Amino acid sequence: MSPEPVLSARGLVKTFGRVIGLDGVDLDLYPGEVLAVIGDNGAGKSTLIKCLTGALTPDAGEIRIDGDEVHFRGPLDARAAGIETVYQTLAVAPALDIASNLFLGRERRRPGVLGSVFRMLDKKGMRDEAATALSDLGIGTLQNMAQPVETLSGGQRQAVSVARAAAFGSKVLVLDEPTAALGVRESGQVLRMIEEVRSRGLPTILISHNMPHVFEVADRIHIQRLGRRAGVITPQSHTMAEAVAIMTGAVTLEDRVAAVDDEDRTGHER
Amino acid sequence: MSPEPVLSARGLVKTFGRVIGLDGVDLDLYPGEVLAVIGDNGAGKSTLIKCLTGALTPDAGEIRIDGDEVHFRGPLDARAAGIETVYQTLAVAPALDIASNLFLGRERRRPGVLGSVFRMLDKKGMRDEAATALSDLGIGTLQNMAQPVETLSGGQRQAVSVARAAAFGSKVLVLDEPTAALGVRESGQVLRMIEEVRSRGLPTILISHNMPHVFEVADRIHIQRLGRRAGVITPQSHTMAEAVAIMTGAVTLEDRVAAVDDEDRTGHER
Amino acid sequence: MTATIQTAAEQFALRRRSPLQRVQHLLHGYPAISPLLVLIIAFAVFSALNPRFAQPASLSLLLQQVAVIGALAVGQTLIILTAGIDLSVGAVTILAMMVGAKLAENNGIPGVLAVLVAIGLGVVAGLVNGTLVTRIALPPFIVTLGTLSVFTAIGLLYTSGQSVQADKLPGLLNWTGETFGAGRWRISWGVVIVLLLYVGVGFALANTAWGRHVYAVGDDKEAAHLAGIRVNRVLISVYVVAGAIYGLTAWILIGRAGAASPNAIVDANLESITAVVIGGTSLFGGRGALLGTLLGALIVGAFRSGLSLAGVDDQWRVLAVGLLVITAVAIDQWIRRVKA
Amino acid sequence: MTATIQTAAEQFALRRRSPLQRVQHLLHGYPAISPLLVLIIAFAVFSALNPRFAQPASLSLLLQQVAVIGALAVGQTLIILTAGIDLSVGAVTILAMMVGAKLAENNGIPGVLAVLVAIGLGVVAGLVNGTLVTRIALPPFIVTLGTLSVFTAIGLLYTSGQSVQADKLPGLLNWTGETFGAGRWRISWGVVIVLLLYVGVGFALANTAWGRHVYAVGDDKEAAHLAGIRVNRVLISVYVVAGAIYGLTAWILIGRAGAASPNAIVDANLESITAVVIGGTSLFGGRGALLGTLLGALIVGAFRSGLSLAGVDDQWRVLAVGLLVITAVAIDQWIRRVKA
Amino acid sequence: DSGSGDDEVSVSLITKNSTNPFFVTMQQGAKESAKAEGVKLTIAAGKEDGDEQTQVQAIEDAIARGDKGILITTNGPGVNPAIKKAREAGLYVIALDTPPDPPDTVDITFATDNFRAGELIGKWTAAQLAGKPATIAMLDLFNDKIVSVDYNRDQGFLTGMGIPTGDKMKNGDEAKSGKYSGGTYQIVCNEPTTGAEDGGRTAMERCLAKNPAINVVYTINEPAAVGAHKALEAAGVKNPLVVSIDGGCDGVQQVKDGVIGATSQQYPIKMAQLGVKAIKQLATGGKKPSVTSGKDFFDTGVALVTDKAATGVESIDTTKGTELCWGKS
Ligand SMILES: Nc1ncnc2c1ncn2[C@@H]1O[C@H](COP(=O)(O)OP(=O)(O)OP(=O)(O)O)[C@@H](O)[C@H]1O
Ligand SMILES: Nc1ncnc2c1ncn2[C@@H]1O[C@H](COP(=O)(O)OP(=O)(O)OP(=O)(O)O)[C@@H](O)[C@H]1O
Ligand SMILES: [Mg+2]
Ligand SMILES: [Mg+2]
Repeated sequence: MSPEPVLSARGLVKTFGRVIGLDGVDLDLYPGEVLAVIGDNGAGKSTLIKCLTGALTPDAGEIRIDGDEVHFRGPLDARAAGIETVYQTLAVAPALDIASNLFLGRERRRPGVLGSVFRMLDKKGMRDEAATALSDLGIGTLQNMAQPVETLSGGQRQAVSVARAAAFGSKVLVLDEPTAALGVRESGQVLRMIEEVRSRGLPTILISHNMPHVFEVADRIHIQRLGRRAGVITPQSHTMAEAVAIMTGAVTLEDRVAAVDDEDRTGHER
Repeated sequence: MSPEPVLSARGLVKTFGRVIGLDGVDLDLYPGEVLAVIGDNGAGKSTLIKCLTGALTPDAGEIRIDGDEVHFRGPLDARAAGIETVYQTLAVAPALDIASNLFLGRERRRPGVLGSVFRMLDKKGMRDEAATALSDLGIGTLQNMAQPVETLSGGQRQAVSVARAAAFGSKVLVLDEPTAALGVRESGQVLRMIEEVRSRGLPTILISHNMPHVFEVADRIHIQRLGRRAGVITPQSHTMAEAVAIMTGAVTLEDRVAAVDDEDRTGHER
Repeated sequence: MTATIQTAAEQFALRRRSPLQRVQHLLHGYPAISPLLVLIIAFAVFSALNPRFAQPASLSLLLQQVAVIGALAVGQTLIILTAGIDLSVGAVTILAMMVGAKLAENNGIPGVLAVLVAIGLGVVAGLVNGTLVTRIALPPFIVTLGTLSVFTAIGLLYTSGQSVQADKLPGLLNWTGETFGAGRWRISWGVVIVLLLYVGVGFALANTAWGRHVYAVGDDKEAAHLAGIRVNRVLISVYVVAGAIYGLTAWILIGRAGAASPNAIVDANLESITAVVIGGTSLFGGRGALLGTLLGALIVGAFRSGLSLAGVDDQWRVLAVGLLVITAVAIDQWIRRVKA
Repeated sequence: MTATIQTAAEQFALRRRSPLQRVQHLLHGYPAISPLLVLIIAFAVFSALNPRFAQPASLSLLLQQVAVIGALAVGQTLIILTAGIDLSVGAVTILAMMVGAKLAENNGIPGVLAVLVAIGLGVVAGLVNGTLVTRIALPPFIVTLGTLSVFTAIGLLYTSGQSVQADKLPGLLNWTGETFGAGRWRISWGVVIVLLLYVGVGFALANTAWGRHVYAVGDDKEAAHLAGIRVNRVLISVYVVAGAIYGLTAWILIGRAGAASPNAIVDANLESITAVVIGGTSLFGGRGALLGTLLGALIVGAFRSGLSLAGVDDQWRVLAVGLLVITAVAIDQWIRRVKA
Repeated sequence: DSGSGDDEVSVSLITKNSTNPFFVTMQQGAKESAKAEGVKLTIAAGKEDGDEQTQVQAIEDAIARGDKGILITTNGPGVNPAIKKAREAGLYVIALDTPPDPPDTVDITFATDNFRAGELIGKWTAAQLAGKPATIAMLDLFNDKIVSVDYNRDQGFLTGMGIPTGDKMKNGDEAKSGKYSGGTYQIVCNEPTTGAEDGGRTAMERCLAKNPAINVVYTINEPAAVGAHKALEAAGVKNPLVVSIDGGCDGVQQVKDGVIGATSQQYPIKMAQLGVKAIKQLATGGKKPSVTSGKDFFDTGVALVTDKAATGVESIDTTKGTELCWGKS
């Protein structure tokens, strides 16, 4: 019942000048699970996953992958360790087209001498694959694959970012509000994608403000509040209303001791 | 039953090179109503409201306010006509602080000579009011009001933008996915705000992908599909599932003739 | 977060601070201090090398030497804050100066009128630049590169390269070069005007709606437009104000040089931009402050004249100034990059 | 949207097109055409003014005149694409050229070695610039402003301002200035090298992962970082490649000038940046193409030569070039701004 | 009393720029003679030709430093007020190379007359042409700046050719064709070179494009002449008369090699040495130097260097020219 966590963090602290982003946060991600992170705006969710994925360096605390401590010097290190992330800011290059963005940093080369000697990109191949990846997410309104990303609608842009992570995730998938700008159908598609990833045994961290979505796919829910972890619950142990109450500080987890039925698994609530 | 629309558009067309954004769209907004605009990603919702609020100039079609044709040369013209907009891209100046952004273009001056002769800004006054406006929206996590907007979390940033529109709307309020990045509590607050605005008699256009939100506050729902209006429904006439089906093209409005019970009001479905 | 609980973040904030980090942290709180610190270090070093450097007489001179570039850098700061760049600073200043001076020499117009003509020409030049930038939506680099040539050529054609000596000019035009004593200091009226310029424009940038709009436009033009700012009007106003400042600087330059000479300032472009950038204003617009520009101008001036007083030869001085500029900005960056 | 229905947008697309709009629309499809069009117009006008202009002999010379700035502009384009700017182009080129030439003159090193030394020095200079930009996170403007002074001073101190005449140099160093005939054209080897440079770097920018990364870094550095691009490595590679190109250009310059002289290419910074910007590359990074730079360099060269051949007087020419630069870019903007 | 802190006499040398070999040579000459005389020398320079502001600052720095005297090649009349201030502060100011306008701005000038230097090559050219029609290319210094060397040399050359000039301070306003002392002339072009090889080449190419029959090339200095020669060679133009000014050691060699027909030699090292000596003398109680009789400055001389002596124009050959080049003695 208690396998080794794939990714675990202890006592993460991150401050920005006088603003406190994270205030000693622990997190564990077990194999094959979907861990949702919820919390008010500014609760530190994005800061937390940025620290986990190398985009920020925490001021204090440690991060372990498969039990070994790691020190990411940048997102590339995390990616090399198999962590694929969709950031809330999307991290797309606005002037580049969709295919270039999807394959950014992992471009595919032509076969033969053209690729090995001249290092020529396989543009057509990448464009075709990008089209497939996007239509897999249900984005059917894209009329022109050579459009620069800056001319896309908000949701289309987000879809590009999600498709990138979905296509390349190898160990852990981290999604920071991946459906915020997506339509009903497209959101549904992303949730399907997450479930599909779980069925392949890959664990996912999902940040979302959409409680129905969270309760639909999450195995466990990490509640972030004012830079700290307010507790970890499951969709079975708590209702949406209770989750929101904890999130907003209306109740604390200790108030409802009985509910924390997976306490033994996560180990150390405060 | 059929008052003069506050804002109406006929046959709006907008193309971007070879990409078609709007393909002959009509829209009517009646006094005191909340009109939701829904549609898939890339359906042209943002393009539609950008045309209505002067951010884009339509290639063809006409826009009327209180029955008079208008030609906005920029967002300022629309604003002068009383239309206050929250754009999907938020339109905040990242390096400026929260108060400056809230009052951007409508700065408040000090009383007395300092204001009239030296045109000095009432910084403290603006900062205090900004703090009030944000806490009205339920954003309580802002620790430092002098933070530049670029250091805010995604949701906090959106809240600044919504607070700005809420504070200044005088005739029409246009909100493009105002709750996309907001937390549960903050979203609820925005919905309350919309209802409060309606109770003051001001009409609102609300774009959202969140069907429960839409069905909670909308009086009528404009469904946008592939750059055209697929139809107008009401929360009473159709269910969420039906709305989504129309949106995604699974059914067309004509398939369910009986449902369009406010046909006479909007006048001209196709 | 709360005062009572000792949070992990508070614990973190308390430990792990070397003395150096403490200094860095302190300075971070007051961004303007960091170029000031660089300036102070420079002063200390140079007066150690040659004690004359720190004497009021030398410092008075330093102020006068820096005044002209300092004034031009005010206009340049405004334009750079809007994410523009002005390569025509020098050309506009020279044109305004030469036309004003020639009119005074040949047509005998009074000094006040000559100054007004200079400022007026600056305004016209600014209007030309601003109109091209806004109406035709050309990049400021191209616009001012073009007008640099155009204004230079007009100036040369108008004056045939001839300068006008002070004695042929009305007294008022030379007044900016006159000095008054304050203790052992000798301050020129030109320096006073420049300082007033900094106070005035600095106030407008920091405390008026116009100032906010300048920052907003430079920060994100599209967002400013959507937020309902008249972007083009703001841009034109900036170019016009900058032009007026260049016209005013022409007057200061006459007093300083004791003549109106078409060769009076070379490199005004690069030097004014340098002052702005060393002062911490971003070339991408929207970030920076006028005080930084003043300090930036002083830093470069102090380096130049400090090395000269130390008897360093020209070529070595060029080398040293290059190194110092990099070092100065590196220190500044280090302070800005403080963590926690 | 669908082929069968005639939508409102399709109706719109069909009507309302004046012939002028049709041209604009056509050109919009091929962005590189627009500077090309400007160039063609310039050619038409100038050969109408003086038929000699369009003759192969004159055009061959034009290519040779543009070669050096054209080559430097390749490096400058790379750097500007990453949202940087290089003020040290000229200084690096001169330093590389003088050291290579002096070593050949005084120590008798063979020509190949001298060329390699020049390229090597360019690489070192690029490494210095790149390291300062990435490791200390200084703005490229400041870094290259500093190294401009440093490299210039080193060059002057090393050479004492003396030039090296062609006859004291190994033949290979002069080879770039030698020409071969192709019909009535006379092409120098230097021009060939420059064209190859455009082909090679243009290919790398458009067709390799490195090229994509250069664009991505210039477009949005933070996003590129988050997307897992080694931003610093890309930046350093760009400065190093640019440096190598400057070193290579030193060789071309020797052949062209017939001497290695520390006074050469005085305006290299402004002229190379001008070629890049006229070629349509954004100074804010991430947008542009190398082909545009080539056309930009040719446009400026054609203006200068064309006006000279048309017999326009010296100072009027300065004025005309200014106006033409603005006009050229205005036409380009007009084409880009096409609606529908 | 300035500089009382030490007994060492200190002097500033302020040149127009420090990239032109002419001024670099002058700086070296001054350094050597300062060492010999035991004078402390500080070298400064404008950033480029015409840069007055930097020179003004250098003068002010010299005053502040407590120098005894200043040697300056002024970039223009804009530095006159600063010179006046320096003299009021008790510094002895010597102008080198270029007499300031008006000449009494400084204590004394050690210079060659650029106009006269131009005149010499003009006369030589006219004599060489021996009545043939002259098709002339004028390769000047700048077109976006007006500086005195530029027009003095240019107008001097034309005067030497016997071509009537318009405004003596303006290049290119003379009649484009007419009669010179020997026959008819045509001026094809005035092109800027920035005084360097690459600029000289481009300028010459442009002139040749206008008229390939050019047979007289005036160049502002020898590097420009080298570039012009390259262009002429590439265009296959045979035996044009290329004339220049400076007489640097490279330049004399180029005369010997036939690249340049004749050049007017000037003596920057001599100027610098004389200047340093004069100030040292003055500071140690010696007497002031005086001007060459009949001139308002001390003429350090100018000599025409050519291996094709022309009757009626005094000249020295390249062997002698190499001995004297730039006034090394
Ligand atoms: N670079 C920064 N500089 C200063 N403060 C920052 C910075 N980044 C984040 N913060 C602050 O840290 C806190 C947490 O931000 P974070 O982005 O992690 O919130 P979040 O939980 O992701 O919120 P949201 O749901 O709105 O995205 C906020 O108060 C924010 O203002
Ligand atoms: N500036 C532009 N250039 C080119 N195409 C554009 C531009 N702006 C929008 N489009 C295209 O127009 C279509 C409609 O975009 P719009 O932003 O209106 O969609 P939306 O309905 O708001 O979608 P979302 O729900 O994702 O925000 C999209 O296909 C988009 O790619
Ligand atoms: Mg977030
Ligand atoms: Mg949208």
